[in-house]
Formats: sequence, C-alpha cells, structure tokens
Amino acid sequence: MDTRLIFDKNSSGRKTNYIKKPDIALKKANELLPQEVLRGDLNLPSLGELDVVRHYTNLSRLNFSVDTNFYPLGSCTMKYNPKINEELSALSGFLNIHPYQQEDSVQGALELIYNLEKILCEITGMSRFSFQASSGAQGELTGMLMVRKYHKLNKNKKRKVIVPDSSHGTNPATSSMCGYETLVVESSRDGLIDLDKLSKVLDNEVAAIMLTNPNTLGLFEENILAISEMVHKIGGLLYYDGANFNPLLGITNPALMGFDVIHLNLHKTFSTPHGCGGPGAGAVGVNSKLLDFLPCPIVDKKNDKFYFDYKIKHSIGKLRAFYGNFSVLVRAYAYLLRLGKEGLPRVAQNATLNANYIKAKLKNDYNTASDKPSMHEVVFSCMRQKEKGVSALDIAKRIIDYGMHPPTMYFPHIAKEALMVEPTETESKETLDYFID
Amino acid sequence: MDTRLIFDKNSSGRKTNYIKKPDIALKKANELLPQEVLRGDLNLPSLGELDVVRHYTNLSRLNFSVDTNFYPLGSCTMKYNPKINEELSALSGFLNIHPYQQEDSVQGALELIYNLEKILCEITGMSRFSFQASSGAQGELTGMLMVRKYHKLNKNKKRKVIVPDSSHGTNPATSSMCGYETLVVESSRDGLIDLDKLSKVLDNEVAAIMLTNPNTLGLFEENILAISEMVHKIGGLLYYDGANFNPLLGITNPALMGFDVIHLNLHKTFSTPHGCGGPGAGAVGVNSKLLDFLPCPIVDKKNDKFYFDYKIKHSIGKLRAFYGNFSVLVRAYAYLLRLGKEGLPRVAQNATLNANYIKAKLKNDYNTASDKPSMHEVVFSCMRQKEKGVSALDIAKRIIDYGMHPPTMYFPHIAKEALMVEPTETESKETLDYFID
Amino acid sequence: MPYILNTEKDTREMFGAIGISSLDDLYRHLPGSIRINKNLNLPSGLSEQELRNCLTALAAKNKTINKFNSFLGAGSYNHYIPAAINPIISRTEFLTAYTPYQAECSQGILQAIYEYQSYVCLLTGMDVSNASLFDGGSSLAESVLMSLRITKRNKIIISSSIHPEYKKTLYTYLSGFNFKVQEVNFESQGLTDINLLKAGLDDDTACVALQSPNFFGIIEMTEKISSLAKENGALTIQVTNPVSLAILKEPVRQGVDIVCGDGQALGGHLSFGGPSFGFIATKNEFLRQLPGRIVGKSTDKEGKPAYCLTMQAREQHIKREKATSNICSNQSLNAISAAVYLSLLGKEGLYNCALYSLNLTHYFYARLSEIKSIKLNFSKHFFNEFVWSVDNPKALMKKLYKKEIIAGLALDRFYPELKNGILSCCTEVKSKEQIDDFIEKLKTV
Amino acid sequence: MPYILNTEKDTREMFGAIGISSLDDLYRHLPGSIRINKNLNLPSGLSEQELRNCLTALAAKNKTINKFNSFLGAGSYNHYIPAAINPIISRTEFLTAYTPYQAECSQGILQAIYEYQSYVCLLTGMDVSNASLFDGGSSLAESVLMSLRITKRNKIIISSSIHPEYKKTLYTYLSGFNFKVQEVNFESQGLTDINLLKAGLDDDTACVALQSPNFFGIIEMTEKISSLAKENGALTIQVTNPVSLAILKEPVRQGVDIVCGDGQALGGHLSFGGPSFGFIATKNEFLRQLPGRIVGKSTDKEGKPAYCLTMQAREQHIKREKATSNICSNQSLNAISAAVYLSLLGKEGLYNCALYSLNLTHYFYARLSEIKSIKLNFSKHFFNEFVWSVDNPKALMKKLYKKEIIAGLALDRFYPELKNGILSCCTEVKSKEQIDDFIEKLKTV
Ligand SMILES: Cc1ncc(COP(=O)(O)O)c(C=O)c1O
Ligand SMILES: Cc1ncc(COP(=O)(O)O)c(C=O)c1O
Repeated sequence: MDTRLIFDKNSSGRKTNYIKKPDIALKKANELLPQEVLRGDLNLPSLGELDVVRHYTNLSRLNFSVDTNFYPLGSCTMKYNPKINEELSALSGFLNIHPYQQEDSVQGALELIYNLEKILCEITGMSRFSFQASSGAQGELTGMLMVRKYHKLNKNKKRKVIVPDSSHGTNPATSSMCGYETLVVESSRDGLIDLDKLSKVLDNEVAAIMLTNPNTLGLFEENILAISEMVHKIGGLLYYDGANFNPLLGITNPALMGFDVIHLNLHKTFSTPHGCGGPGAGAVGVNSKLLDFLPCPIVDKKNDKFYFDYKIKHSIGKLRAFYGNFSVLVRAYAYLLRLGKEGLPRVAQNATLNANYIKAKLKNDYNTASDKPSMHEVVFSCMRQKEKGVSALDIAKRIIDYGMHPPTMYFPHIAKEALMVEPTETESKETLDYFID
Repeated sequence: MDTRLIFDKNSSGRKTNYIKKPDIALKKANELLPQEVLRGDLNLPSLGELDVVRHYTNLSRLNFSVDTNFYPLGSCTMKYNPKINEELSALSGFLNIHPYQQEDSVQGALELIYNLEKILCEITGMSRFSFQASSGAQGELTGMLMVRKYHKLNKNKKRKVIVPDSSHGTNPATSSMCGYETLVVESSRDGLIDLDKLSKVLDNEVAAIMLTNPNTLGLFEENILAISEMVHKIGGLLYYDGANFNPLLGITNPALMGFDVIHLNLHKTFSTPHGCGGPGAGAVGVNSKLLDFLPCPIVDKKNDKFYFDYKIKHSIGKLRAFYGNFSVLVRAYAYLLRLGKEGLPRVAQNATLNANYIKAKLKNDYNTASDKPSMHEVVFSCMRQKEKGVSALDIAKRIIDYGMHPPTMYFPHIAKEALMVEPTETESKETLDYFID
Repeated sequence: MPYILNTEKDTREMFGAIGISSLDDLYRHLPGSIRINKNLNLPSGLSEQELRNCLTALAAKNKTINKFNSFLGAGSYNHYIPAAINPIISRTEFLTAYTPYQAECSQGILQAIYEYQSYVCLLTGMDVSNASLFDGGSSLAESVLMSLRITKRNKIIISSSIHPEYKKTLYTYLSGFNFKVQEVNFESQGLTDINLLKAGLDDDTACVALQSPNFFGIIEMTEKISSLAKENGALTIQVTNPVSLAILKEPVRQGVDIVCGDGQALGGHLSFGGPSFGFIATKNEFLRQLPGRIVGKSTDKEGKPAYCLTMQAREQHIKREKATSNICSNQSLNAISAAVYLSLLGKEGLYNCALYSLNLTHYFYARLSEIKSIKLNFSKHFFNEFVWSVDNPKALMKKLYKKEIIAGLALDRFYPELKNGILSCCTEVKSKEQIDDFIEKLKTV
Repeated sequence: MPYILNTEKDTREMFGAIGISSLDDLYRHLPGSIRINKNLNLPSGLSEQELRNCLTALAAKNKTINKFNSFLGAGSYNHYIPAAINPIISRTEFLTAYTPYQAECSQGILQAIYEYQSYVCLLTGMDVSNASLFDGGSSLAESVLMSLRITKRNKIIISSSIHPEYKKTLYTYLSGFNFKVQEVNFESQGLTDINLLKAGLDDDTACVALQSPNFFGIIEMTEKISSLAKENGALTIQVTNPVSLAILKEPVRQGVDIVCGDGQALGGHLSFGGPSFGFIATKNEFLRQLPGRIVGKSTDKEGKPAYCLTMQAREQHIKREKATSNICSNQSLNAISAAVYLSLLGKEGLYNCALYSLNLTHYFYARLSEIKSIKLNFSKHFFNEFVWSVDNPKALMKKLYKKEIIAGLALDRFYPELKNGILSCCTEVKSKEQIDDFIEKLKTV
C-alpha cells in the first residue's frame, strides 16, 4: 500500500470538474476585488478522483472499528451503531435543510427534537433538555455554566467545584473553564467516594460536585443519596456526567439519585457512531431549579406547530451557532424508538451482565481495581502481571495481535496499570469468551 | 479475524425484528394451507445484526478491488467506477419502481432507456439496441439468435459459425447454444486473423463470424474490411463482441468496420462496477438487417410519451423477465453524459496510451505476444522467464505481494505463459511506473 | 477530463517512451476509411453538479411504488429490505472487484458466494447450487437445457402456469435447437392439468417444468407431477419463490430434480425489474451438468479453509464450444446481497416474512370475497398472490389508479382466457389499513 | 431484542459464571429508593420497518432547501458536495472507530487527520492546526481564551460584524471569567470601525477578534487592524470562511495570529446547522496554548512514517483542571470529510468554487442595483454574500416565500439598526437563471 501523504500524490494538471461554470460572463477575482486582498498561489494538490478514493479507502483499511473488531474501550461505550440510523439520518429531508429556513418548512426537524427531548426526560427524570452541546465535555460546560449563573443570580458565594479523583479529565477541565477552583476528593479503597473525605472539603463555597455514576471504575456510587443530601445542604448542586449511563437505562435515573443537571453522551449510550472522535452530542438535562438558565433556543409546541423558543429568562446564551449536531440527534431518536420501553432496560442489563461476566472469568488472573460489583465496565489492575514483567501496554499489544481493540489503558489514574474493559450489550458471550481466552 | 462460515456463527434465539407483525389475527400456516405442502424445520442460522455486519465487512476486507488496488486484469476493463453513478442509480425514483407499473408512472425510466439507446447508436453506428441481456455472454446469445432467425427467415441454409482461435470462450459457447457448429480459424503469427485460412473455412453454410476487435491479444484486426467483405459475400453476418471496445470510442465504430450485430459490455467500457462478477449488462445493437428480430419490448416515443413497443415483426422473444438490468443502465447513462463527446475519444486514447506505455517499458524484459501495435491491452508471453524457472503464475504471485492485482493469466490460449495486462485509462502514469518496476 | 489521470506532462513522457508524437499515432494502423473524423454528435460532457441535477430530475419523473397503495407482484416483490444490506454490499471491496479468478485476492468474495450457495441448498434441500444466473427466466431456460443434456431426450413439457415471461425466455433459449415443446394448460382451479400432463409424458420427455407457487400464486401438486415424470424417466424442474420456501416443503422432498427461480424477493430492490439474480440448484448426481460458476471449499497449506472456483472444466474458458453454458459474468453482487439478507433475517425472520405475507394475502382474499361482483374461482391454496375476476377489470383498475391504487396485474396481457382476471399480491409491507382502504375504495368506485 | 446478542442460554451460563440467578441481581447493591420499579412511559420498540416509515414521514415534513430558490447563507453554505465524499467517510472503519488513542489500530485515522491539519495550514498559511473543534462559534471562543492565556491580559475587543451567534457563543464561554469585553461597531460601509477599535486598544487588551469576510460578506481591512493590535501587544484573531481563502490573502500574511472558523463550507451538508466542525490554526510559537487534539508525524522503528496524537500533556486527560481546554471528542469525521473534499476539488476546483461564488454574488448584486427601491449601502468588496435594504423586508420576504423563494436572512433578528436589511448569498450551485428569476419576481410582487 502506498502510504504517502495525499500531498505527495499531487500531479499538477490532474483534476475532475465537479462544479458547473456559471452561465454569466466570468470576471477575474481582481476585477471584482482589490488586488491587495487577494492571495498568490493556492498550494493545494491536484488529484484525480481515483487517486483520492484509493488513498482514503486504503487509509480506512488501517483502522480497527466496531464493525470489524471487538472494541471494548472502557469509558467509551463502543456499542454497535445500527445501520438503519445511518440511512435515516441521511434522508434528504434531514440533510438538506438550512438552519435559518422558516420554521414552517422545518416542522419535521423541530418535531424530532421535541420528541427526542420528551423521551430523554422520561428516561432521566429531568425536566428539560438542551441539545446544543456537541460532545460530553461541551455538555459539562453548558451544565456548569448554568450552575454558575444560578449561584450568581441567587447571590450564593461559590468558588469551588468538587470532583472525585477517579473522575474523567473533562470534569476538572470544565470546572476550570467555568472559573471555578477544582477540589479533588479521594476515593476510598473500594473505589467509591469517601464520605468522610467529602464532608471535609464540603463548605459553603462549593458550587457543585461533578459525578459519574457508575464511576470510571465501573462501580455504582451506592451512597449517592447521602452525597446528594450533603451537597444540597450546603447549597451546592449535583452535576451528573452521564457518559456511563448505559447500565442504568430504565433501572434508575439521575433525578432519583438527586442530580440537578446532567449530560448524556448520545454517541455512547444512544448508539450514534463515534466517527474517529466526533461528531457526537451532549444532551444537557436540568431539573426545575435550572430551567430558566438553559441555552437558547429550545423547541416548544403551540397549536400543533413546533417553534424555537428564545425567551428563556436567564439563559446562559449559546454554545454554538444554530441548534446542535442535528444529524446525531436523528440517530439517537431512531435508536430510542427502535428499542422502546422494553429495550432500554435490556440494554442496561446486558451491558452490566457482559462486564460482570468478563470480570468473573478473569478475576483469578487479574486483580480487579475493586471488589465491589461492577456495572457496565470493569477495571483490572495488571500489577500482578507487571511483577512478572508484563505491563498493561504489553497486554494491550497482545490483544491487538488477536484482532481486537485493546481496552482503555492507564485510566483511571487511581488504578495502577489499569486496563478498563467495557464490552457493551451489543457483544455476544461468544465474543467475550474469545476475548477472555 | 474469525473466518468461520456464517452458519457456524449461529446462535439459536438471536434475532433482530426487521418486519412488522401485521395488525390482523395471525393464523398458522397449516390453518391456511394443507399440512402436506408445508415444510418441517427451516435450518437457517440465527444471528444478530452485528454478527452479520462484522462477518461480511471482514470478508470484504479480504478482497482486492479497483478502489483499493491497481487491477490490470486483461480483457476485463477494470476502470474506475465513478461514485456519482452509484449515488444516482440508488435514487428512490430508479430503485423503487415495479416493472409492471403503468407506463405513465415510469416515464423517467423509459426516457433514460430511450436516451441511452440513442447515445449508443451514435457511438457505434448501429440502428437500434436491446438492453435485455445481463452480460456480454447473454448479449452474444441474443445477437446470434437474431442471426439464426434472420437466416431461417431468409431460408439460408446455414450451419456453422466461425471464431478465431484467440476468441473469448463465450463466443464458441454461444455459437453452440444457438445450435451452430463452431469452426475455429487459426491466427497468423502476428496474432491477427489469417485471411487465407479464413477463406478456406468460409463457405455458404457459414452463418456468421464472431470477432472481437481489438482482439484478445490487444491487436486491431487491420483487415477487418476485407474480412467483412468476404463474410458478407457468402451471405454471412458479422458479430462484434464489444468487450474490447474501450480503445475505439469515438475513433471508429463497428458499423464502419462492417459489423451487423454487436454487444457492448456496459460493465466494462461504460464503467459500471463489476460487483464480484455481475450484475453487468450486454447492450445488443443491430443494423437495419436485423431490426425486425430484436427482443421485445424496445422503448419508443410518441407525442412526447415514452412507451414499450412489443410489436417487433420477427422478434426472437425475450431473454429474461422484464426489461434488463435497469440500475446498470442508469450508471452507464450517467457515465456517458458525464464524459460527453470530448470525453469518449479521450478515454479511448488514454486506454491505448497506457497499454502501449507498459508495453514499451517492458518489451525488453518480456516477450510480447505480437509485434503489432497494441490497443487497450498488451499480452506478454513469459516464455523467457519460464526458461529461467519463473512461470507466469510466479510473476502473478509476486505482483500480489506488491499490493496489485495480477493481470489475466494463461489467456488467450494461443500465447504461451500469457500475462494479459489492461491498465485502462483511469490509471495514471505513476501507477503504471510502479507496476512496471 | 474526469476519470483520466494522465497529465500533459505524463502524456509527453509516455509519447517519448513509446516513440510516437501524438495520440493519433496510436491509431495509425487503422484503415483510414473506418476512422471517425468528426466529433460524435453528442452533447458535451457535464460537470458532476449538472449530471446530478439531470438524473435527479429524471428519477423524479417516476412515481415510486411507495406513492401507491400497490398490490403488484407477478415476479417482482416489494419486501422489506433491512438497512444493513446496502452498507455491506456497497463495500467497495465487493462492488469494484471482479470475478474471483485470483483466489488469493478474493477469499472474501469466494466465501460470500459459497455461503450464498449453501443458503440456496438449505432453502431448497438440494445438494449443489451455482454462483447465480441472470434472473428467473434464464434460470428456467438453463434448467431445461440441463435436463436435455442429462437425459439426452428431445421433448419437454411446460406448465402454462409458469411465469409467462419465463416461458418466453425459455422458448428464446430453445430457438436454436429442434426440441419438442408441449405446454400443458391449467385446469379450472388454476393448477397444472395433471391429466393433460400425463397424456403428454413419453419416453422422449426430458423434463416436466412447473412453477410452485405458480404464476397465480397457487401451490402446485409437485409431488404428484414429479412421480409421474419419474415413471417416465423425465426430470422435474420447479421454478419457485425462495421466500415461500420458508414455509413450503423443500422441492427436494417433493421429487424435484432441478429447482430454479428468481432471487429478487430475497432483499432485492424492484428497480424496474433488474438486476436481480437467478438461482439454480440440483442433486449431486447432476453436478457436472450444472451451468455457470461454482465455488468450492478446500483447505490451504496451513489447514485453514480456503475457497476457489471449482469445476471450471465445465465452463467456456476451458471447454469453449462444449461448455455447459456460455454464462460468464453472472449476478454475483445480487447473490451476495441475498446471503446477507438471509443472514440478517435468519431462521425466524424469514419464516415471519413468509407467514405475514401469507396471512395478509389470505386476509385480502377474505375481504374481497365479501364483494358480490367479484369472482374468486381458483384454488385457495395460494401463497402471496391470487387471481380474482370482475367485469371490465381495465376500467376498474383505471378508476382505482386515479386514487393512487394499483390493484394488481391485469391478466389479459398474458392469458386471453383470463381476460377478466387480476393478479394481486401482498407481502409483509402491506398493512391491514391499506387492504381495508382498498376494499373501501373498491366498493365505492 | 434488536442489537442484543446474548441468548437465553448465554444468559444462563453467564449467571452461573457470575454467581447470580437473575438480571436483577446485578443491581442488588443499588438503594431500593432510587430504583425505577415500573415500565418507562414510552412506546414499545418499533420494528425496523415501522421505524423507517416513521422517520421517512418525519423527514418529509421538512421542505428541503432545493425546493426553494434560496439565497440563504449566513454561516451555513449550500455548496456542491461531490458524490465521492460520502462513500469514503461512510467507510465503517472511519465511521465506527473511536478517537485514535491506540495508534497501532488507527494509522488511517491519524494520517487522515494529519492531512486535514495540513490542509488547514495550507489554506490559512499558519504553522499548526488542531484536529478540529465543534463549530465556528466555539472555535472563536477557544481562540479568544487562547489569546487570554498567551498574553495574560484581561480585555478583549470584538468586532460586531462577527457572526452574531459566534459572538453569543463567545460570551457564554467567557461567562465564568471576569474579562472585559468591548464590542466595536461597524461603520457605514459595513466594516469594523477602525477608529473605535483604535480607541479601545490598550495595554491590557489580549486580542482583537474580527471576521473576514465578515457577517455581511465584506472583506475586512485585516492588515490595518492587525498592525494596530500588534502595536498594542495584542493578538489578532480572524474568523474566516475557508472557501474564501482560495482567492483571499492568507490570514498569516495579514498579521493574523490565530485563525478560526466553521468548516461546513468545505463539502459539509447543511443538516439544519450541524454537525460541521470548527477549525483553529496558529503560529508555532503559540502551539502549547492550542486547545484540543493534535496529530503529529514521526517515524516508526523501520523508518516508515507513523502518526500519533501529540502534545497530549496540554490536554485534560493528563493536565486535568490545568488543561488548555476541556475538549475531548471533537468533530473528526467532519474534519476528515473536509480533507476528502479538498483533495477531490484540488487546487483548481476550490479556486473555481470560490471564483464562481464570487461572480454569481456580484452578478446578483448588479441585478439588484437595477431596482430603484433597493438600497445597497455597504462596501462592494464582498465575497459570497452582501446586504441590501428595502422598506418592510418582512412583508416582501413573505410574498417571495409564497413563490418558493427565500430571499436571504432578515437582519433585524441580529441587528436592530439594520431592520430593513437582508443578507443574501450565492454559491456555485446558483444559476444565472435562478438569479434572473428572482429579480423578475422581485419586480412583480
Ligand atoms: C466519564 C466521561 N466523561 C466525559 C467524557 C467526555 O465526553 P466527550 O468525549 O463526548 O467530550 C468521557 C469520554 O470519554 C467520559 O468517559
Ligand atoms: C472478449 C470477451 N468477450 C466476452 C466476454 C464475456 O462477457 P461477460 O462476462 O459480460 O459475459 C468477456 C468477458 O470477460 C470478454 O473479455
């Protein structure tokens, strides 16, 4: 395979005429614009269509992917991305609409957003959702900026945000982007939040705690109600990083756990494809406390007509131009309709079942990061192997040799020589058995 | 990669609900039909969608293809298959129409067939075309059955069909399927039809000669006019196997060469993809002698309405149900519109240029099957290499090691240790240079 | 120029290597009198943008079947096509690859076709299948030619309830030979007339060919017919709808020797009638007479399974005029698509597909029987289509068509004796609602 | 259940291995009070067939832009998208792969993103680009935050002719901090008012951010502005339309320090405004403050080029609360799509795309200027959109809309002072015919 860069395949004069020459008398750029704003040479390559197709097709063949390999990358929920969702999100009626078209010409799009929001509210127990964020991290930013504005408006003097040491890096980074100081609370030996340590850092200056539940060790924070009470008592809010919500669909929800604001990664739990790292979507949900702070617009309905509502009293504003990664929303909506009320808990149960099965089968060979029951993923610590001279990295490489994508390595940091395995519900026992062997 | 058969991945109970359960009271099969016509167990596998997608995606990755590899398979015209043609042939307006819909609801399809025919008539000089044949070989059958009926109707006593020894296997096979005896005429040392030998086998019982031009050695039959005169003189017809028409587009045409009936492989010259060996399409063209014998229906136009014309006086009938491989016709039509009058001769010239370039560069290392100028492909004889213990097969394997598909081997039979290279016009000098090295 | 990669500079260098000075020099050896010395009388090439506009407009001139409440079947069936098929068969390593002559570069193709063949065997109960033929019509023709080669007899018997266009195709394929053809009519129930058939059978009969479910949707008495054929040393050929085999008895268990048909129903698009694919399967004993390509399984040096084209000695590349058929390119991608379809639906899915179609069609029949003016004279043992009659069907169909209903296929086109007949079909894509709506409209037009 | 592969038998075996006896046992350790003990109040799951029907119907409720004669732009541009892009970015090895953390399993992704980054550098003249941000709005916000980190100053100056939604996004991103923001208005020609800007610049100013072509389509005097900024030790940030860079001077040659914008114009679909991607590029000296992922090139053991994520120490996985940004997933597939687009169009294609857009827009402008009642007050130095005014634009646009014409964007939405203004755009997909037709209708409504 010819792995040169596309630029090195340039052959001056090669071209394909894609676009039509307009049927007006063409003027040169410098007849329409002053010479001094024009550029000199444009140094792009000249290629034929076959050059380009062959180049990128062959590049694609170098990658592992869910459709070609078992891909148990922990914390990433690499579940199967149904093909029907790709087909539907590519319908012309969804692809070829301009964000500034009159609302009456995009009723289908607005209806979809409206319905998707209703479904997510039912699943999570939250009151409303915003779809502007393009990723989990941007969802966190959205949510935490609402938290900030909420405190500001209520004249609460808040300066700090708490995250556990097992938290995903985006949590502390987000807290900083909101101008908060980040406090880290250490986990107890069993991998959960240590309530004593938490109570020590909790004071009136704490704006919020950001939690993932199940946490990044794949463990359910069993004391969540106590935590929620403690944080609320000092006037803080609870932020739910929903990246790991998959094992809880229909089992419990963040509202029941006491969260005030949450994000869901539609590209994880709701099966939209990861596309090498995006586009995704971070759906941000709030309870009634934060309703007035949502980014604008949101979609509402009046007399059977859907419309954008920009009148949000204390809206934090916008997180992007337009309304969000719409095509991603189409996929998530399709997925939710397909699974329905019976399917969602089955997803959760099987994701949990698969992770626990791997854990049960491997626990004699590998140390687990905690003895607590696992949810959707299991973190092994390869310290025993390390002592024999085999690092987590070596194990990962060996897994690649077997045609599987390795688990997440060296995260979370609190587990030594971590290998973080998230099989997801869309893999079969058979595949897991192969992995285990 | 798990290369087990799909059947071995069966896991009883696995399934995906694709179709909707009807909203009527469902009866069992034996309530509607007698038990004795019903089958017992249906032994198909039970699989999940990811099982199937991963299985076939990984199978696909085992293949060479035009989009991933240089594929100079001689006689197959493995040119680039433009992506726009795939997109257009998949338009719902083309895919989701039933062959027995009222003609007024399929005017677009009929117009396309009508226009495509007109273009092919202009390119080949023939009077009309039929699109029923799904391949070159079926095109041959269509054409030769017309020849047969023509002779029968004209009360010509014809029993034999002549093919050169360099001919493609489908030619003699077709002749047999038409009930003809096949006579083989040997080629001269320079790879062309030997006129003396031809005149010896030509007698009044000869119904037709089937020729490929350029022939399978990639050589133009320079004496074609003499041949045509000789055959016509004894009341025979000339059949043109258009599999190799690519290098002649806009340069000459079968009508000028004296052919009475031809087929074109739309999946070769007109860039429709080969799809692992089909679907293709064999467009069969005739001059005025055979107009009345075309398969029915053909598409005609009256008062701006397109319609199927079934009234063909001596039609040979049908070669299939319905009208042909319609989606393939869409692609060929798109290709022709895209290239237009300037593009077609450029295709021919560059196909010829590329083949001759390879020949010029390799002729010192390999014997060519003939010293005559080449057209779209060049046949090397690896006898010199063979003497050194390296067979055509060994060379082919080495080419695979370099990530290229090998040329056609051991065909045509009249060249010893043949390697038949057809680069096509869609490959660049750069690629050819890599191949040559 | 789109799709041509040689630049001017390349061209000049290549001229140098070849020793020519113009593109025209490449054609110096062509007789001048056959050269085209002017531009082709065609439009100039379009940009991709114009081309897309042009063909999109043309496609929009067709009214797709989904815009109608349509009951058309008659050999082209509107089944549900799972979304996962297209991304798989659009994989460019399937789409732009050629016939797997070079096994090392084509293991994926070969295995996929091998699986296709195995699926055909599972459905039909036969031992061997080829890699595909063109369509249902040519598969019937090839089956009949096969029976003629096997038995070396000269007469064939054909049921007139075979798809009329398949029969027509068969007759075209036979037109180069002098075989005797006897067509056996159907009786009052729409089934092949066994008495006529019996009368026609003799010791020169190579085969009896029938279709079941036949063109009228009716399940034929294949077992009876095949045993009559066998008594006379003739083979039995059955055309069938592969979806029906999910519930109907395997042809092999009904004494059939060669089974064939069209594979469109297995997840193929209507696409105005093509491309689909023809399937053909038979017993081991007839393998050498099976036309077309066959993929076989063996093991490589390391003992791993390996696939390759097998039995090539029957084919035209080697056998030339003595080949079993001239078929070369077939409909591989469509055959692979069918394998993907069957894998996705699986055992239960295909069964439901057949069962739902059967139920909806019988529901439709029951609803029609409520209407006095409609005659339902044929057998009730039909699969997913049936014939009904009414006075002046053309006028009725026209009126319904204006309401965007396609009632089915008017049979006068193929059977003058059924000039009042309409053939209607339901697959699982029809709903009760659509059927009820049709009945409603039928009552009021 | 679709997409779940464990069968009952599997489940039982897994129960055994884990030591549980029901699925519910997996959740035994959850407090009972937070368990949902009823079914979700949602419909039952749909078959794929129903789902397809349902969403196809929903899509049909949208009227696509192609059904209108539309002159909408304003940050979302209807360019021609070559057919070859989709099959490439639909390759499942791109679509269903994750972030290339594991370089050995992702060389293709890494190289493609590296090429994307190189394209951004070629277009902008900058030294380094990241692997993409979310969109134009967040790319402006990240650029401004970057300038604040680099200069450690506390004030920023923003041109009011930046896309209003980008400005809004920026303000949201800044809302957690206490930086001073000064918005500089545009003057009568629609360009950033340089005098106001000059007055605002001081030694606490971190950056001046402008857009060129600005929201009104006008090419700003970036060089003048950047030299003013430089004099005050402030950085210059330019939002731009990447297609315009095919003919407009590279930002780097105009003294710009950080260039950013939205990449939708590079072969991306409108898709109701997302997903597209944000790009950001800067000079080597600022590399350590560039947010997000960056792919670097090195060589492997055998000396062959190898690609990997680089400079990860800036990112949140390692730096956590001290990271340059919280961005993790970005818009990789859209960025790769842009690289494919640029490769297909190539040097000449992108130039023509820009040139044709420019010409058609100026032709449109000239035609509009024929009409007395229309005011064209802003600068004529615009790229592919411009502002025109008319009394009561809303009423006019409504009338035109009834004739399936979308005249453009009514500016009162964002600029009360331009309440009569309409922003209209032409790309190469518009034809003379459509423009003439619009003028015709405009004269007659
Ligand atoms: C626990 C957790 N939180 C947040 C994120 C960030 O999500 P995104 O990549 O969509 O920004 C991730 C993603 O890896 C995650 O695993
Ligand atoms: C010269 C020639 N004739 C005929 C054919 C048969 O064409 P098809 O495979 O479409 O039947 C071929 C194909 O390889 C060929 O090369």
